[in-house]
Amino acid sequence: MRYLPLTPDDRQAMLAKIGVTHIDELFRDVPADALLDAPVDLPRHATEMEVEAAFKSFAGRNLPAGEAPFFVGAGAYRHHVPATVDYMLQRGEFLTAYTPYQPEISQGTLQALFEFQTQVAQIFGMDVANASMYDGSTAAAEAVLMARRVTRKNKAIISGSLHPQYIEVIRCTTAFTEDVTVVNPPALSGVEELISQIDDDISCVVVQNPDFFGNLHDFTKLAEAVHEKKALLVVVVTEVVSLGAIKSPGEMGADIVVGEGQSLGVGLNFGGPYVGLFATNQKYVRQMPGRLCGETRDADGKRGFVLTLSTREQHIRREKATSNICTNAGLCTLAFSIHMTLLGEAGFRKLAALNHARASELADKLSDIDGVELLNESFFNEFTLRLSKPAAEVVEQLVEQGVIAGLPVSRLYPGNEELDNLLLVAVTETVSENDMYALYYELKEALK
Amino acid sequence: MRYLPLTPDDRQAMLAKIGVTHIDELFRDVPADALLDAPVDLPRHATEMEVEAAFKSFAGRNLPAGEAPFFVGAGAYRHHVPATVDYMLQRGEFLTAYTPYQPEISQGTLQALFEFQTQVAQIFGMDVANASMYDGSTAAAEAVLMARRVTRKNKAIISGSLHPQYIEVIRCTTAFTEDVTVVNPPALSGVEELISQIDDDISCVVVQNPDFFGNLHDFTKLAEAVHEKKALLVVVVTEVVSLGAIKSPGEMGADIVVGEGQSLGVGLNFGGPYVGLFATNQKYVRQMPGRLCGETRDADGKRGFVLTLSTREQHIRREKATSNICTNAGLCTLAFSIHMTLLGEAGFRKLAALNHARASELADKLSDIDGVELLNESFFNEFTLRLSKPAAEVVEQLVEQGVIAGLPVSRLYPGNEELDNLLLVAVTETVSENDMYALYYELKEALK
Amino acid sequence: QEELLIYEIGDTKTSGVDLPEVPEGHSRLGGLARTNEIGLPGLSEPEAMRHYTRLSRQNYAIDMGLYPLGSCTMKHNPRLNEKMARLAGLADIHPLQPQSTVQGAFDLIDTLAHWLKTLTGMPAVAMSPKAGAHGELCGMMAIRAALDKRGEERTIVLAPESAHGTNPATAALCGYTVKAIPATEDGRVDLEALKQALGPDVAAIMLTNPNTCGLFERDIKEIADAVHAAGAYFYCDGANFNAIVGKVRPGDLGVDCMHINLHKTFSTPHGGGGPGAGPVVFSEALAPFVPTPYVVAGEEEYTMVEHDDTGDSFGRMTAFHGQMGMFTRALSYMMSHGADGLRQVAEDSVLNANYIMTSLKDVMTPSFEGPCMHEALFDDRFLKGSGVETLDFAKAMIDEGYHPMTMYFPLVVHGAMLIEPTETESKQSLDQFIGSMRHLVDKALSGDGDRFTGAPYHAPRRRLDETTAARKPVLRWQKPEPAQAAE
Amino acid sequence: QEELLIYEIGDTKTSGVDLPEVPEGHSRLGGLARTNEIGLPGLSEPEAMRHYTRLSRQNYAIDMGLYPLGSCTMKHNPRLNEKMARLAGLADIHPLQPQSTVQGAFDLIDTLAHWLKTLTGMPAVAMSPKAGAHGELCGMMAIRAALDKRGEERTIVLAPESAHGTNPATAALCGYTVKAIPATEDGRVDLEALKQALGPDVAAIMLTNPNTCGLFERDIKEIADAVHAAGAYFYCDGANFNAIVGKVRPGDLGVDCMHINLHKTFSTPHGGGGPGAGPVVFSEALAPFVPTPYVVAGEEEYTMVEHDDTGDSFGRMTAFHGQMGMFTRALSYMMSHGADGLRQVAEDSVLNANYIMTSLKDVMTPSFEGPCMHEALFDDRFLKGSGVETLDFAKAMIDEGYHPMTMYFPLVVHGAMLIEPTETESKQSLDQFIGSMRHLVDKALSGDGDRFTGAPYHAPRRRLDETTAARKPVLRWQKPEPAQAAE
Repeated sequence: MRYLPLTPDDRQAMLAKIGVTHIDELFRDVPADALLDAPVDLPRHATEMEVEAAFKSFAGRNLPAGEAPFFVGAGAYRHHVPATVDYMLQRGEFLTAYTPYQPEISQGTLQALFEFQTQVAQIFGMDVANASMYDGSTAAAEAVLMARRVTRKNKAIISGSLHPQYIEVIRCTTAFTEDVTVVNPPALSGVEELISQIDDDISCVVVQNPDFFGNLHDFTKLAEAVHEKKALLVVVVTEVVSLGAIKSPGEMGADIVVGEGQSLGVGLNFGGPYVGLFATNQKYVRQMPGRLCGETRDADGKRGFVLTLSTREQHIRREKATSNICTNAGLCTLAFSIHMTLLGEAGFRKLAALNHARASELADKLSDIDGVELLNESFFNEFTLRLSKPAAEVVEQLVEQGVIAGLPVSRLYPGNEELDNLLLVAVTETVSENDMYALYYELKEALK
Repeated sequence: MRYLPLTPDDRQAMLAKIGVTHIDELFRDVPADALLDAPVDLPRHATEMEVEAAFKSFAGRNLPAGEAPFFVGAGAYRHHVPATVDYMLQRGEFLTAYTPYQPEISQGTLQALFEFQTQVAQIFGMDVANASMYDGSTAAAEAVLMARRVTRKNKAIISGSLHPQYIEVIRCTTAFTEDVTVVNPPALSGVEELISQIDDDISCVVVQNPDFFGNLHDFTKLAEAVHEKKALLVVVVTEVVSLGAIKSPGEMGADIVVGEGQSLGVGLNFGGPYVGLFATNQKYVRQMPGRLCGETRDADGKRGFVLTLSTREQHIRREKATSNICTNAGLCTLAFSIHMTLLGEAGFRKLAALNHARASELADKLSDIDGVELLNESFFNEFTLRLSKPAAEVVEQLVEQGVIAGLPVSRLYPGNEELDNLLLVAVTETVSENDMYALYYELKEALK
Repeated sequence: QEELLIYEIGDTKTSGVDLPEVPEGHSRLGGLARTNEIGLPGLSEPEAMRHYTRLSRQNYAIDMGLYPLGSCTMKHNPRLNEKMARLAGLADIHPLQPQSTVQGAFDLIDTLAHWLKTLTGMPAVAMSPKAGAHGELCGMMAIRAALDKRGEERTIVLAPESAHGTNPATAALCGYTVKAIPATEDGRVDLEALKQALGPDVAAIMLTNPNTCGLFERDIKEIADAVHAAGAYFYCDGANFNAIVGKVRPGDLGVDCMHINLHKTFSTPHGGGGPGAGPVVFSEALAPFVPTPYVVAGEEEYTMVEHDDTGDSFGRMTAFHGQMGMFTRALSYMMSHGADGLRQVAEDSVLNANYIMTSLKDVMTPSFEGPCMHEALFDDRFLKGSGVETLDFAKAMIDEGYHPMTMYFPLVVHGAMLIEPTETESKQSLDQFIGSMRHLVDKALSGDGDRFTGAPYHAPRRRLDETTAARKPVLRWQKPEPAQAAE
Repeated sequence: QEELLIYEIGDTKTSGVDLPEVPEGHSRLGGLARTNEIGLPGLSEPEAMRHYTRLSRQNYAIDMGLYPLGSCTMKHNPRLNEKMARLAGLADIHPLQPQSTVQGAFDLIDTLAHWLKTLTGMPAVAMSPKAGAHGELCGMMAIRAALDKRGEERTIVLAPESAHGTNPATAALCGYTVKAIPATEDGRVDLEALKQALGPDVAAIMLTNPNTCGLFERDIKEIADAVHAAGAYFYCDGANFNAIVGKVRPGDLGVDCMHINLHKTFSTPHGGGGPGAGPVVFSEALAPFVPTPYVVAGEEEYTMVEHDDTGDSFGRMTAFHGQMGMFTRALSYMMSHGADGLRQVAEDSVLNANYIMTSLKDVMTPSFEGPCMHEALFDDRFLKGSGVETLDFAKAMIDEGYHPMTMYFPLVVHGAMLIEPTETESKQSLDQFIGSMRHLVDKALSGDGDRFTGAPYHAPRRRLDETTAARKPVLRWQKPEPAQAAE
């Protein structure tokens, strides 16, 4: 076994030193009838070649997004990641390090986290960000829990234009506590009357920008109304690249901003691992969940970084902790931060502009097709089309032509007939002119 | 430009500091009419995405060996390389380091070279090895030049079973000096009368094991005859994995052993970069070409390693140097050495046994086909078949069926009709039962 | 040379990425264009390469040496797994692309599920939890859903004092109150005390086995029986599964659910704190309540069920399907070891820990008698009178070239030092470590106190002021005041 | 902790590779089975990972900091190039597989050839040379072949005193005797002396331009004309092409052939000493003599010509087709920069060198007047009386966090220090370097001699005893004598 350094001789010598003759004497506390006397019924160990063959077989039965005109978004976006990012992630010093609880020998991870926190706070227009959560959806649920802690109220109003799986996660996470979550129906038009729902009992309002259907919103007025009731405005961002083009939630008055950071550095990965972004304002820092890295000095007076404010966390505070979370998305924060550092503000803005321009171009083109109606007044890099046929059928039809046309909204809203003809189309910088033409042509054919 | 850190502002500030106003003032020594005033006629800079698209297009028009039943060897062999090897090669500390002329900050490269030299010497059964040459063929030419220096004689006898491209390289390298190279005709049978050709004028005899046609040889008697005439026996090994199974050239009395190390760690790479192995006995060390790493101590008495015996080399000795070489195959030596270290003697022997067993199995299977004759009495992992049709035609026919059947010997011996029907077939551990069956079936069909 | 922050190196105009020119077109941003400067610094690619390379070199990592962090299972991370995870057919697929185009991915998930179920002897598994603590939450939510379906309102969860902090935190998220069960002298759950604590208000017990003292709970089956008899469920914290994988199936012990940290037992990289993955295996009793989504193998193809029609599923824990990238790595690790190799993993991890325990027990003070499982627990009695604390001792290990062991956990012994070598350490490596530890004990007891209280001396940083960091938190870079900047 | 040798860690039984079982079968080894132990140590994968990771951390590298090695062009190595070189369709193809199955590879080689020809303004290129020195050999062999065809026996090659050592070594391999041409006061070839040296026995001149003093040969065209008038050829050593790429085409200067170090100008990684690649461009006069093999673009497909039918080719320099892996990386680099970016490369590399020269000329002693090209040459006059030698000064740079510059080359100035920053250094990085150098000069002149003569102090090793290493060479590990081993 290539990964197990002990030789049979080593094992004998070590057992002798310990003073036993057989390894099972060390398992003496296991009930005798529960100690297996043979390997379980699974294949024996495999060579590298065999493992590679197996995984090439798994991989070979999937269609990579990069090998087709590809337009699915809906909370996970295919962006180009510079080769430098992945090289750096693979360095053993980052890849195989533990959580930086021993700061003297973890400054690499810690300084990168400090930079990450600053970047996230800036992108969101907020004071501070944590060192990341599992992903955007769980971060959204944590935001609702945090709003309850801050406001000591337990009713959350959830926009109907929030990503439906995010809604499910919030519902699930708060199901067994005293929270009340009011979830609005999907707001296709981009207009949703939230202000009128705000009352003295609410802890927060949760909205998304760009919303699930791609519409853009200015939440400034909503924020004012929420604050009037001493509640918090939680803004969710599932496409962080949008913030290179549009006003930040912080500028609109958000109190908590959470997001999915997958777009930068991380890749698609069939849904995970991703990286949850979480930012808030200074006054709420001690109610924030998750890890935090802070600046300090060492015994020689040199600047250094440490994990801090851990009295909020489960390993110290146990059942009173701000969350049960005890990891972050460490390596994904690094991917995010390196990609962001390579882009810089200029590159980030250009990337966003490029996404928007491509999406605009495609939206115009597709709108020309008979049987296609663009629902969005505004959008960033994703928009919703109403087709003259059920979108799920059209998507399956286009798969046969090698085009992945987008997400039929019905997949996430089964049983809602009103939504059956809606197709959500995302366009990033990785989409070429040829890809767009392929979609245009095939969609036109399919709707004939 | 992502690779150029200077900003326009930086450039202005720096020009000012230097005291010029335009960059071309720094090019003032260039004849005015030779200084281009615009970029040359080539495309402008490209994004990562564009470069990736271009290379995917190049790559997409080739058939990777791993995607077909594949049986070409002839001096380059497809072996499986553990993932650890490539990870380590990519570490910036190895990848982006220079030649270790400053040993205090190059111990990583140097110790790895010292270990490499020892491994190569052991594999070949020789006293010492250098830190590598460009590849096996140039190493073979350097061996002939070295034999001339050692013996002060200039006539080399080259076996007709030496890889034909190696013969060409030796001929070319010695074309303009006073060397005489006697090249024998190809010895298909595996029997070649070399001893009778040895006279007092020869500097060396150059042979290969396993030879180009796959035959194995015991050179013990040849070595004795060569030594009697105060000449050197040079043994070439193009498949280093064979030495996990067969007696080393050192054990047979070789004076210089050179080889192609590509089989371990390096991969196919369409012919390069590869790694030339070069070993000899202690007494000839100062006539050896190429870099050498040696053990020593630092000012604190700690063991350390340095490049040594550089008085043999061109940067010191100029036209009297042992060679004009001033690089080695640095990173490829590391790949070779890591792969060898992972294998260890047990793994190396098992790998060799596996190659031999697979090749035996296939040789038996193919011999059953009407119109196929196995020429080899002995072989390691490669053998020669005489087909009932020209091999080049058969190979092209099998390409259509997705099988890369081996090398038609005629490709390297054009115009030698006697060889037109010969097919050289290599089998390594990467060849599966299915691959072998595919070749068997398609070859049988083609020869019907 | 100290490494500056990106904010001190780069500026907002520099970029290390080339992008195509942006075509003209009218904006659809609805008047929401971002106009103010964000302040994000860019670095050219060479600068970025140096910055992060230099930062990385300030980290300790498994690739550099022994990482004896008890409870964390810091084992070798094979690069084969990284290579597999980067195959385009696995890395470059979207969670919501048509199911017909990701059948291989579903097969992979289903295969991993089969391995996990077989190794644990449990009939069901939830794949989506994102990390160990998320898996705990998943398990406890299933328990709560099952009890709710039974119409029972139980309010208490039992957990031993030595439990991981995530256990009570998780129970609280499910609306439960945690009650501690005491331990016996020999570091195990007090069965009698447990039986007394059980009652109609108890929803579940949360138990780590092997426990956080590195010991196997001998009475595990009696505990399970008693819990079940009281109508409660048995949640097992699988953090220490590495000690028994392939040797003992939790399903045979009466466990109802258990999370599995793929980043511990199955070697997905820790990555400086994540991402992890925490699939949860379930007994028949809890299987109906698993969260969405899950893969179902049909006759001809796989289906990812994203909406539960039974009404029993307690819901969705995360968008999309879970940590696919970690699934790939874990399955690659598992297939590489096979049933035989995984069994050897458990044996060697236990052997290595006992070898350390035996080799140090004459100079350090093991907290409990008898063989340990895959980690060796010591307390600070051996330091008594030396003036050296557990923390100092651990920091001095840094100067010897090691990462410190886990300190002050579990809380049940004084000045705890929990050492887990894992099975991927060679005997040579263990002997060197033992030698270093014995050397340090010798120095501690011979009055060489400065070596400890000032440690580390040979690290990228000396000891850091964590108190000030927490009192006056500086959690992000701030642009220096203009006055300063002008200086 | 010092890192042991693999021979001191592993043993011949351990393996870090799993292989399938070997099927039974009769041996065809002709009685030559290897029976004696070879002595090759194996390491398990975790041990190997640590060994090489730790070794790597004892190296300096471009990724870690400025590498001011004159004449070596240590620039940033983009990882995009590494990624491209690993595409299966480029890395996993065999040099002798059917030509119909490698058309993309031929296209790549042909494309790279086009870029090289366009950038140099030369009509032909030989791709197969394996490194710079191999390229020199290629060029000189073509010259010899051309002269042989003309039936002329010329025996002398001219080269300036400042030439790289490879130049005379190469000339010798082609059967030529080297004669040195003196330099003028300002560091260039003495045109008058050259003209006098030219005659019917001169085969060629070998000239580096920009030359090894970092200067452009002003009289280059007159030199070329004189050489050609004498019936000889002009070989240009392209080692310093980085200074002029995209700005000056050697073909416009009268050059007959020039090698190009892909690992210098076009950024293929140095890899601790190789592999390099050294394609050679040729004038019309020499084009017929290029070595085999070469790619020919046909109407429908590419052909790799492996056997020359004209009889003019001087032969084959290497088995197979050259350094394909380096071609991929170099072309990826070139396409990334484009015609515009490559021009900027030359400008920035020259700008950076002159910035260093200007910023240090008041404290160090530049050897020549006027602007330099991409490297700044200093001599040791500024150290006069300080007791500090060039070597000491260079070693002290290690303690400042830098790789030393090139020392004692070129030989034409005393105690030479040749600094080449390359274009991939930022101004911030240069300023820091300049600051460190000024600081060192200050220390050297203020009598802080120990800092230099004992340097380096802060490196994995102190200064190593190279004399003993050469006198009693220990070039491999040897098994310790049994007596010692038994101790």
